[in-house]
Amino acid sequence: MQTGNAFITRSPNDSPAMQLNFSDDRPVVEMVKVSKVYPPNVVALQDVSFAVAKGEIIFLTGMSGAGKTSLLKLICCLERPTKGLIEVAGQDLSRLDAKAIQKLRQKIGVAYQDFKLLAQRSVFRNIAMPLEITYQSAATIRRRVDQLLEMLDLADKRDKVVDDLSRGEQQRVALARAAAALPPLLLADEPTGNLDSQTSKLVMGLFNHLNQNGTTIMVATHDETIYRDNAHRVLDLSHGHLAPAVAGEP
Amino acid sequence: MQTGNAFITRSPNDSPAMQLNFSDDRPVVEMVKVSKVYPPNVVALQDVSFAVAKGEIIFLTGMSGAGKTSLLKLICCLERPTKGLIEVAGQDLSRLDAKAIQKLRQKIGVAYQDFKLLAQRSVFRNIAMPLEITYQSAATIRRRVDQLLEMLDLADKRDKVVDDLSRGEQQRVALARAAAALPPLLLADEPTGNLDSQTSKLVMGLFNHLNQNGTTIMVATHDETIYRDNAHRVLDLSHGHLAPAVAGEP
Amino acid sequence: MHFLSYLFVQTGRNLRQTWGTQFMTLLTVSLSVLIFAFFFLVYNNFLSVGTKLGDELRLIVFLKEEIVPELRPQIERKIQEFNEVEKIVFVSRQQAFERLGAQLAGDRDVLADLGSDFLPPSIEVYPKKDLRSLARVKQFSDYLATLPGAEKVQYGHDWVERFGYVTSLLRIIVLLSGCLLVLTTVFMVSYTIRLTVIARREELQLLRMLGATNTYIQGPLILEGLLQGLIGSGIGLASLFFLFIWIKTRFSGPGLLTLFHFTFFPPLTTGAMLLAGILLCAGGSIVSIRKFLRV
Amino acid sequence: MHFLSYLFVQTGRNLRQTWGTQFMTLLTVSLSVLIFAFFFLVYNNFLSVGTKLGDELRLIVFLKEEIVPELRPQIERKIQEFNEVEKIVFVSRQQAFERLGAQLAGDRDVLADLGSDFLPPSIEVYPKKDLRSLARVKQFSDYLATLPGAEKVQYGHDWVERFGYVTSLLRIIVLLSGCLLVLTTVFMVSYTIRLTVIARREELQLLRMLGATNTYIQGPLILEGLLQGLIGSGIGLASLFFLFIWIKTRFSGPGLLTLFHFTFFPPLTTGAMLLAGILLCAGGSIVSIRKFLRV
Ligand SMILES: Nc1ncnc2c1ncn2[C@@H]1O[C@H](COP(=O)(O)OP(=O)(O)OP(=O)(O)O)[C@@H](O)[C@H]1O
Ligand SMILES: Nc1ncnc2c1ncn2[C@@H]1O[C@H](COP(=O)(O)OP(=O)(O)OP(=O)(O)O)[C@@H](O)[C@H]1O
Ligand SMILES: [Mg+2]
Ligand SMILES: [Mg+2]
Repeated sequence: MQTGNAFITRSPNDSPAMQLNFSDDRPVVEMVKVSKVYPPNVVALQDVSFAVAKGEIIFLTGMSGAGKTSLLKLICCLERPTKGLIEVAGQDLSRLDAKAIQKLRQKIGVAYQDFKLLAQRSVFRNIAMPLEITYQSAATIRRRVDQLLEMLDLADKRDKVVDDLSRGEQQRVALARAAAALPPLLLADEPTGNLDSQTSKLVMGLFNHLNQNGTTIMVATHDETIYRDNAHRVLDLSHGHLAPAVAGEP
Repeated sequence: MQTGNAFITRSPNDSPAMQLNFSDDRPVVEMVKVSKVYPPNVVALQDVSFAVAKGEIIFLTGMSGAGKTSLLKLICCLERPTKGLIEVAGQDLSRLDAKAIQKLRQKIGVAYQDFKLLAQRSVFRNIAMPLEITYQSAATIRRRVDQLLEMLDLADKRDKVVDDLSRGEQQRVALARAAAALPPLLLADEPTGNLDSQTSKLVMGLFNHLNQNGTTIMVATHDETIYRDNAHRVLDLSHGHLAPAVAGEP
Repeated sequence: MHFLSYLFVQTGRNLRQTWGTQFMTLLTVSLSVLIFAFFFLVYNNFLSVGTKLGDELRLIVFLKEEIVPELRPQIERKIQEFNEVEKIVFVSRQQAFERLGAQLAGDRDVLADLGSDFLPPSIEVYPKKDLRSLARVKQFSDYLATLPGAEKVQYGHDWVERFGYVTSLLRIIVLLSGCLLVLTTVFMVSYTIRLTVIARREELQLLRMLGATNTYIQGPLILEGLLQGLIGSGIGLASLFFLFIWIKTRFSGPGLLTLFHFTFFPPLTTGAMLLAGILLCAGGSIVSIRKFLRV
Repeated sequence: MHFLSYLFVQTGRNLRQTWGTQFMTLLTVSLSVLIFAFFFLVYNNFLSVGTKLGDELRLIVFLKEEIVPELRPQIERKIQEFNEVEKIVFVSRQQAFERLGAQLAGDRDVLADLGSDFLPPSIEVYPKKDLRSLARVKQFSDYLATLPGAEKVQYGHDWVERFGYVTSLLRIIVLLSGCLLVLTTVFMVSYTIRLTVIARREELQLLRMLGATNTYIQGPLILEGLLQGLIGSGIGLASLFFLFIWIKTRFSGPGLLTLFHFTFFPPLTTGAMLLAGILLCAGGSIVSIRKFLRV
């Protein structure tokens, strides 16, 4: 584990938003003894510790209900941990204020398991959202979105309403949106659940492309085919526990 | 194909609802030269012909956007074909009135690809719906739902709100709802998209159990592992066309 | 599960699950019924007050000579020809003098030195209550002036005119407000119901997909609409009743009670309004649901 | 994309996408403003009509003897002591006689044989307009009866009493309707806005998940609220203005114009109502959005 030197003392007066620095060599994501209990008593994660280095692609597996989604939600502050320390880009998440959380989320692309697309908007509008909230120029947005649509074989669906797409097409739109702003960290939750093996390859191609541009990627999946044949690290969750044999060993 | 004798002349005065008979030996589902074009010009299915015999388990595969979901929607009258003949239990769907369609749908269990669960209701309430609409007794409903929850390893989520479940758990709830009324025909759209291999086995176990009770099952899936190792028929869709080599050959 | 038991179970469940919206809808309905009924009540009572005040109207025809009793029927007929009247009173010189004395009351003695016949005789005409419009009163007055022996016709020009103007102005105001309010009521109730149904669209569509019959789907929603209409209108009318009681006790001065005789709606009207509220809500539900029930 | 250009592009997009709801909201706002302003206007004009009618009020003190001019200031002072008055007119026997003659008009000759002094002299007291309440008028009357030489005090009991009752009844009605309507208005507008925001909840939550700043999320919605307030209030007030013109032309009889002097709101009030509408809508938006902006 590369976590040793992460406990750097910081003055509490530093503006946390300023410290979101994905470019140095600290772990991009680090969890220490994190537990998550949903009220009243659903234990989703228990004493999970791991670190993800910059530039890694890491897979998160586990049975249905093992806690994969919960873990990803903790990283982008959609849920708060019941116990434990979570750092993203060297920043303790429990100490972020609202503004800093907004900054953080702009740096993390998330493809949600249930997509969270706006069903009545066009594919283009959906993918453009992360770019629009950072006030990118219309030309940049168009170029970037079209590039992604091309990569995911969705070019002919560009102006279709999301509701009229097949489920697998929607899944790719969700992935495209997560990747649109070229985030330093990308979280993909079951990215190939509705995709055949051929289309899954397109998605893995997108991940590799992003990874080469410096994006750290965490993929929660049950699809062995996408992690079996490569050397990436796999974290195996089971009933909220991280299997020690796999975790932390690249 | 077992379609030969399906074109029986019927007097148009017969009440169609009365003829929904899944118990004789006509094909349960039969399509002849069916095309589906979404306006303005999205061709989802083209000249698809096949038949499903009673008691079959049949798999429908194909790339994302091939038309699997569209095909299943045609069977339960959620969409109308642009061209062609569709018969379910010997009944021409284009000649059904509103009442007959309601009857038909009560006989077909569908696990939708996007689940269509009521997010704010409990697991129990969701699964019980198909039983409630046919005014089953509370005791029957309880027994049946609890049995299904047991089979799908969801017993501890019985009274949880669906929104609080993991995606894979929701998928199993959707399957349980489709199976609840012991329908003669079950359509499952990507039933294991959010499930790990272990949980997928539970689902296949459910299918086999239903099948032994006489249910005909159509599964749209991209998950090779669930159809690779058994003898069931596979229909392969590609850009709306049924691959002729596979179709119709058990 | 039998249909009826299902109906009540499901309706109860709906009400519990969506009590926030239910409460808002109920408030909307109550408020609308209250406002509408309020204006209706005001309008009703106002009309009757108007009638009371209108009783004041009389036209006085001053005569050159007293009319001999034998001629009276003839003149009465002539008056009735133009317009039905309530009452015709012939006032002789003597009577006029006595009245002036009564008016001067304590100062009666100032009349002592006078002969009792210095005031002219007159005919007082009390028109029917349907003689409402000012123009018509003027016409009537002109007509009366042509009676044989008539010297001059007098009526409380100022009072009648003013009262007439105030009356018609108020009538316009009440009617206009009424229109606006009925508009608002209908709009609010239908809008609210539409939104309630839209919020349940997902469930309705799912039920359709599962093959539920129209009866199964509509039943609980219509029952809900009925309940909302009943309770909402009930609360609205009850509030109005208490408001009414309050106003009535506030105005229970003896002088007023004779002039304004406040009345609440008769039971039949109350029942009709309750029914209208119920039908509006249930009907609104049905219309809104229908859109989702097309297969 | 710069923030401002984003703001307008996004607002335009919103308006286009949800024009159905937008239209309903606009209608609600317009209708509410119309109703509220209508009642406010009626109330305002009603008050001034009330003032006009109140001018009629005078108390007549019949005297035993005519008052010599030298005593008048003293009596005037005494009257003013109790209550400020508008005007005091001393009527001599001769004047009273002439008035009666004027009243009898054509029948003047009946008075010819009479001496001009059979009517008592009197003092006519026109009280200030602030003397509104009936009880106070009675007190005043009792007070005047104690003046030296006063024999009897008379005033239009009936007229004043009736007018007083009608006035206060109307005031209660107008105020009550006003309250009900303000209640409805606030309720409707806030309800509508809440529903608009709920319909967009999904989008708002997604924006939050994507890390959009509060400014980014709120900006277009607030602008939308502002526009709705502006246009809605504008339409409401404009409709009222045309309604007003219509009523005014309907009532343009010469007799009325002197009595009722209809006026629309002064520009300042109109502006204030417009502003209030805008603030209500924009404020409602802000409050509703805030709930969704908690991280
Ligand atoms: N309502 C619709 N309106 C327009 N086009 C549609 C609609 N539904 C589906 N399509 C299009 O029809 C084609 C087939 O869609 P379908 O949902 O049947 O695919 P699928 O095989 O189920 O794909 P997936 O595996 O991704 O779910 C797709 O190109 C899709 O975009
Ligand atoms: N909001 C919530 N409230 C209560 N319990 C929850 C909530 N979200 C998740 N859970 C429970 O926490 C456990 C872990 O859920 P999580 O979504 O993390 O699983 P997962 O690994 O993503 O599963 P899947 O592969 O099915 O998506 C599950 O038992 C789930 O029921
Ligand atoms: Mg998950
Ligand atoms: Mg599909």
